[in-house]
Amino acid sequence: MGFNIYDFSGMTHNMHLWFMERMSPTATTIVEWTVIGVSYMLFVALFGLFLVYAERKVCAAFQQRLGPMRVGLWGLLQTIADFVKLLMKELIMPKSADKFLYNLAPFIVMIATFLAMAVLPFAKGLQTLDFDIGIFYVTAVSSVGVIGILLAGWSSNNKYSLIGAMRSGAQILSYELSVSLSLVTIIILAGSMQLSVIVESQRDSWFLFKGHIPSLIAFVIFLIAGTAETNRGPFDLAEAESELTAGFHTEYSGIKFAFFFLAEYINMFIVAAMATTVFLGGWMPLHFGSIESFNHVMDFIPPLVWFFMKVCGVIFLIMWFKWTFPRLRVDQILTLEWKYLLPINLVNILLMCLVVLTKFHL
Amino acid sequence: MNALFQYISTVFKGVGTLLTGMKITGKYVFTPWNNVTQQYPENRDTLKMFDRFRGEVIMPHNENNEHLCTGCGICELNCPNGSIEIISKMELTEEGKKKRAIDQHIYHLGMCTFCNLCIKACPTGAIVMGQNFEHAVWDRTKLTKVLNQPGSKIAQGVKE
Amino acid sequence: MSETKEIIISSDKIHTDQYLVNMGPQHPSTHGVLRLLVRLEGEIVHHIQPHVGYIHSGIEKMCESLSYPQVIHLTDRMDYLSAHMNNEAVCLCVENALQVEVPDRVKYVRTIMDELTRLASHQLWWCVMGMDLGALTTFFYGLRDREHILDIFEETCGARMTLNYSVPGGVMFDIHPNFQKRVKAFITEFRKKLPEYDQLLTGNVIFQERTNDIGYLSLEDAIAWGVTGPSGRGSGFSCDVRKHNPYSAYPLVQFEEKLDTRGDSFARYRLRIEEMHESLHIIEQLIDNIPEGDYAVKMKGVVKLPEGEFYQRVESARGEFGVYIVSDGKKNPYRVKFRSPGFSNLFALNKMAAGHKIADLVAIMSTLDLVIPDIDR
Amino acid sequence: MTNEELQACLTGEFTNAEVKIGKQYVEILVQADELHDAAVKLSTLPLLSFDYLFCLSGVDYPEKIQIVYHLESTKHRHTVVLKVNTADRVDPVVDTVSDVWQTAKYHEREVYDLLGVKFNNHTDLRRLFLDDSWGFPLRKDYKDEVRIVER
Repeated sequence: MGFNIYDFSGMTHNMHLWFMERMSPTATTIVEWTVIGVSYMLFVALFGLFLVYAERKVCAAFQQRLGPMRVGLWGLLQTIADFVKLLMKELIMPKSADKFLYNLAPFIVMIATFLAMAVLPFAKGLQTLDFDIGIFYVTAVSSVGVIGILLAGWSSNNKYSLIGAMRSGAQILSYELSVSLSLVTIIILAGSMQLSVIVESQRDSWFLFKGHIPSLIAFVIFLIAGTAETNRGPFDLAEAESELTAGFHTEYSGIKFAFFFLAEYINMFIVAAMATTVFLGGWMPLHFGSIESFNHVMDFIPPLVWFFMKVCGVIFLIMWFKWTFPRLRVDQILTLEWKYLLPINLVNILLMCLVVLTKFHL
Repeated sequence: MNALFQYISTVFKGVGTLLTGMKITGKYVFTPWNNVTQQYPENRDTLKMFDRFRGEVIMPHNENNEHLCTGCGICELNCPNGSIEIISKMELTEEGKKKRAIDQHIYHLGMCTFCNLCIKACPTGAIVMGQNFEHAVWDRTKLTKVLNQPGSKIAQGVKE
Repeated sequence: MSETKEIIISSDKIHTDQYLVNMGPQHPSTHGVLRLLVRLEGEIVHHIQPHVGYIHSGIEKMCESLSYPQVIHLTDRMDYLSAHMNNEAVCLCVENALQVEVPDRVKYVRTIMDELTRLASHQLWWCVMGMDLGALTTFFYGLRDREHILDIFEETCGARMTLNYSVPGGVMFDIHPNFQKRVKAFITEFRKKLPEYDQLLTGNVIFQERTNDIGYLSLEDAIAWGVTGPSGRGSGFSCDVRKHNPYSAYPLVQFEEKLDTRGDSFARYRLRIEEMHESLHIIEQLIDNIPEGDYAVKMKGVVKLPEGEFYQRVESARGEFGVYIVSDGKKNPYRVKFRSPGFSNLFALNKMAAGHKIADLVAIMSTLDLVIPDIDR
Repeated sequence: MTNEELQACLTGEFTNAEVKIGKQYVEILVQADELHDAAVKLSTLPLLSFDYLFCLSGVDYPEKIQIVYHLESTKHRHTVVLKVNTADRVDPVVDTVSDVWQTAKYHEREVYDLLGVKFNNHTDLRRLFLDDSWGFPLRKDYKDEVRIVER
């Protein structure tokens, strides 16, 4: 089928042709949907497990501990064991909960993450949907998840959950703005919202370097706001353990809890992947202008590896934030957004426009 | 203009303090050989408690199955929680005199607070604190121990 | 504070209801089985009613049927983080009643142990404070350093927390031969680690925002509510028993009673950090000069106090700890009352936290450094 | 003030009270009906200004229940022990001092809980540690066959 680790577009095209030869167009579409859906689910499950394991190990390293060491070699099977445990646990429903919404909430959160993942370019040709409004789409669907969190908090009929959900709502709605605006900065630079185009235009140099200081500021703001959007520390007000026990998912158990848990980690992956795609050149290898030999060595590393290396780097950074900083208070989190990130962002967009107008970036 | 200056300096100062914090945690994350975790059941062989560690009350016996306990009951009196019970018996000495001796030195580990008062009070040094700290058992009746071994007797020359 | 007021005004127009939330008895930040009945309006705390007694163990009643040496081991279990100060309080009370003069060595050893206990307690407080504010890593750094002190305790006293080291007339054992070496090694080590505490948490802009001007307690309120220890000194209440009613070797050492008049969470936090420096300073003065001599005076087998009432105050890690013994001349006390610092400190919480947000309530509670068995006894 | 000065001063101020120097502190025993006035006087007189109540305990004696207030002045750094006896041991009643020293509010609740002393005018006199069905455990005649094991 023409498997090429550097370019998947040929392979996917051939697969499509192969199906078309044997089936009707409708059947082909259905089969392709199924294949893509199953592979995404597998990816979410496996990468989610990996992230949970990684977080525990990284957090342990920050705290001078070893982390899970008992189940499997270096505790590698720990998260799988935990997942099995969560699967087998009883699903407890609070007596006075709103049953329909209570059951619906985890799925909404999960669906939002799946939707956002659809446009991520993993490697050349390995992208399910290549919209010309890719970035817009991601910012739009990633904020759907907050509905799930609000529903979860409200339907649990628990005061802690409700406070957590309300905090989460206020927080995500505000930080959505910063995420979008910092992405706008790069859209100005790239001239397109299509993710594949954005990646392609970083062939010679990443936008982080290309856009000079404005894109560096945009990157930092994107990281902060992205961390806030994923409800992770230091912005984990929604599930602030020391204040609200577990926040919006206090009343959830078993696999429904696992959904929230997994969604949080996959959201972190999405933020990291967006940061990678938009600022760090996506699956493009690291190139330095004139050092040909170095660039050749870098080209040799497959794009998938590049992509995941960068993603893991960003995720490590996000974890570093979480395991260093104390949590912000709810009014401070809004102060940070409206008094600091937003004005800086707006000024930054102006700066970026100047950079683009003077063709400083070329 | 002054306000703008202040604003910018607030931002930079804030970011600076955050980076200082990240430097500290970063220092530790990249030096994993400084980790402090001890892998407990695996390090049993090398794990040594301090010699004064108060793990449980034990009554040492010598190779002839002899101990130093006279059965005087001072430890029982000194115990604040009633975790020691002395059952004494009357024995005939070689001279034909009746003498009190220990029959059973019962020790309820489950009630013990390891306060060391019994050890301190013991006039003959018959009981000491042991180093064992793995006391978990499945059945709480196993926490009640008889400290003098069956068939043991008091060592020669120990007086009350 | 200004934001707080605005929200209250606007919600008056909307007619929102206040609601009650039970924080505890099982709650991650109450550090034990404390229950706070909090009346909230949105996120704003309006009133806090602490409910205590979930771990009430009747220690005062139990003491009435125990002899004086036996009473001491129960005091370990009240404020388990300042176990040695509690032990010492009872011992000093008994010694004063019997007019026993303990050897200088005992005074030195007791004082060093006091300060080590205070350090261990403040380290645990620091890491829990960080954890309550969401910085979980501080928890492990604090415990890591505390472990060294617990090792010193274990080597000399045989236990890590429930020391039961002081006995009437002296201490249970002489100090271990390694004691001085270990303590000095710890001081050198910890002097390097303390600046890290500041860099990681104290200076952090988020932490500053979370604690500055939060949980204000005025000097008058601190005195009226009997808030002592670093919490009281944070409001400018000069209440250090070590200074005002010195005992053991405290008259012999140079140290400062740190005061802060700001009365907010950060003042209480800063004072505890500074107390750690002071404790290191006190230990440094004593550790090389421990006089030779007996580690205990010979006491009678049965300790009997003369008829009368005896009171002893010591400075525990949380504040002023007092023992009030009423004796009728028998070997058991007629009545023992423990004045625990946490009890008075807790009930000033409403004064401090009303009007702030839930997150601040947690932070304020952390700066009070509550130990629940100390409150409930 | 030294204990002797304090004793002289207190004897002058409190005519109905019994003032003596105890083993450590000056002790002043007031009549139950004069307790509140005495407390106000102790805390407000500039020469005395006992503003810090550091210990409040109840002691069950065979005939009476005695409430003991340990007071300190943060200004003058002198200490006094204020005592009051209840008239009745079975149903003891004294006035509250929680309006003078706020911390007494909860200390009095503790005494009420453990010794059954009722404090007049107390704003919130409920049991503190135990639930309502308990007796008063710190009384000497308290019997609990289940929880107290006599040896």
